[in-house]
Amino acid sequence: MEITTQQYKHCDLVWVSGRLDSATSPQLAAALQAITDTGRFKIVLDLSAVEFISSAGLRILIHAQKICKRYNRGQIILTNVPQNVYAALDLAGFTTLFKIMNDNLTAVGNI
Amino acid sequence: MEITTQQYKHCDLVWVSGRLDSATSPQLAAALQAITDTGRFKIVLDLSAVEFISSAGLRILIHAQKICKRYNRGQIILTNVPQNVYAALDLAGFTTLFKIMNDNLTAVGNI
Amino acid sequence: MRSCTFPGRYESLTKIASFIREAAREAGLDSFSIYTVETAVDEACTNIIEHSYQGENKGKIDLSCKIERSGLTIILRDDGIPFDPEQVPTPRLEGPLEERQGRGLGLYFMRELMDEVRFDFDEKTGNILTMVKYKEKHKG
Amino acid sequence: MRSCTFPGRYESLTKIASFIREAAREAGLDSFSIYTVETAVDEACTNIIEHSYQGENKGKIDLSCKIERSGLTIILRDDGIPFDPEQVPTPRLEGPLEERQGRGLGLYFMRELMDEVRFDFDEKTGNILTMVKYKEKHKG
Ligand SMILES: Nc1ncnc2c1ncn2[C@@H]1O[C@H](COP(=O)(O)OP(=O)(O)O)[C@@H](O)[C@H]1O
Ligand SMILES: Nc1ncnc2c1ncn2[C@@H]1O[C@H](COP(=O)(O)OP(=O)(O)O)[C@@H](O)[C@H]1O
Repeated sequence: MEITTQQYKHCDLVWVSGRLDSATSPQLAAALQAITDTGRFKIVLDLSAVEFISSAGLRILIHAQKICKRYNRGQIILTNVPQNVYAALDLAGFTTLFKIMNDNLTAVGNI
Repeated sequence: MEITTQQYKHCDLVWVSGRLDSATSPQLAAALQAITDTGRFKIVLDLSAVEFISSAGLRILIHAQKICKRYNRGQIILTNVPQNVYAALDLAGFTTLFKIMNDNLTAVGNI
Repeated sequence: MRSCTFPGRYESLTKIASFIREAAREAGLDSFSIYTVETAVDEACTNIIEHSYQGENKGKIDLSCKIERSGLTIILRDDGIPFDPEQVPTPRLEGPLEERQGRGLGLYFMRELMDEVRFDFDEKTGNILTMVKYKEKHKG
Repeated sequence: MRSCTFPGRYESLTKIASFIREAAREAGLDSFSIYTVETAVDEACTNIIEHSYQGENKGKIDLSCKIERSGLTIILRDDGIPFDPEQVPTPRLEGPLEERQGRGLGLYFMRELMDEVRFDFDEKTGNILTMVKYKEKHKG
């Protein structure tokens, strides 16, 4: 798993690759918390390179989304969601809880 | 010349192609004014497909920049500036009057 | 029948995933079914480590696969504590964000993604979880 | 020596650009020099239409090119009003945005981009603008 974070004026773009399972999800949780801990709650999460996501990975996403959306501070937008990852989001009933966009430019421009 | 405008929440992205000379620059002026007339003053101008720019084209840019920057309302950021276009901006002493960025994502994220 | 034993820690999940994908491929499952089997097995193993053993490095996970004409049967064995799957409530899949939980999805995923899911608990054999995935044409 | 006459309107600028790029290429100018010549000629023709003819469709622009060993000589002729280039101030190239002008760059561009720029005004011949671009090795 690799995670890179790019800070923009309006938001942060997080790119994560590899497997999001019980072993690796804590790293993503830490990366997202590093952002929200600085008072930044608009996050674009690029999932293009995620090969696999388990409920442990989904748990991180929903937890971070709650943190970001509290008091209308912000949100997490998901981009470039691979089909398998989308299927997992859908199974958990999470697709209505995140804006899902096709590309980072649209997400960064609209968050 | 072709112009396309994409409206984002924070800004507008304008893509222009072809020659920016005395014949065509009025079209760009109109496209930019259509945006500023609606009270939107943050514009990312993607110059990647501009083949040629004369002082008539530069005049449009500086005029629009004045409109956008007035009262600190916004700015025009230039992206993907071809070498020849950059040379013209440089000759006119305009490179210090615009932020010039390498890609639209960075510009949209930071405008 | 192919079997493999893995240490009960999260690090094993990647190797377990490779093992199970390989078996699912050989069983002739389509690529989306392979992904669903990978997910169900990941959820099952995570639960064994987290709930049955109550932590990492407490015990082993035995994984066996039976490739059959109709599909793939997966058997997971561990020596942790038993539990009553009937007592586990189904997660809430609708409603506003604040009322949604990141917890409680694992068992639901297993049941949704596999065609059969059966738990057997026995002092002698340990806990046994059997999951079956059928090929498309053997369904229903 | 190649010549061409264009109607004095902005629409002609694209054709003028093609004509001049072709000549500059044949003269052996490098690609950046070709672009600078294209720019200088565009500025000159725009000025002829805008200032000499004071509008579109008032007269013609004669464009001639001489390809020489040392570079390219361009001659532009029009029948509009003469002007005194010495009276044109150089534009301000520094300072804050509010003090900068979009106007007044054309003549400056021509002078910066070409190696020689000369205006001749005569009742009989009309206005003649001669611009020369040398190849790198013939400079200085
Ligand atoms: N292998 C297991 N051993 C013991 N208890 C389990 C096992 N699997 C599931 N459980 C119980 O069922 C509950 C629901 O499991 P699950 O749906 O995977 O969600 P989560 O693991 O997020 O709680 C667990 O909290 C646990 O109490
Ligand atoms: N061909 C021309 N005929 C008449 N006047 C000219 C011509 N070219 C330039 N001028 C005069 O010189 C001034 C400066 O020209 P220029 O530097 O091209 O800037 P601009 O055209 O933006 O004013 C013009 O405003 C005009 O008064």
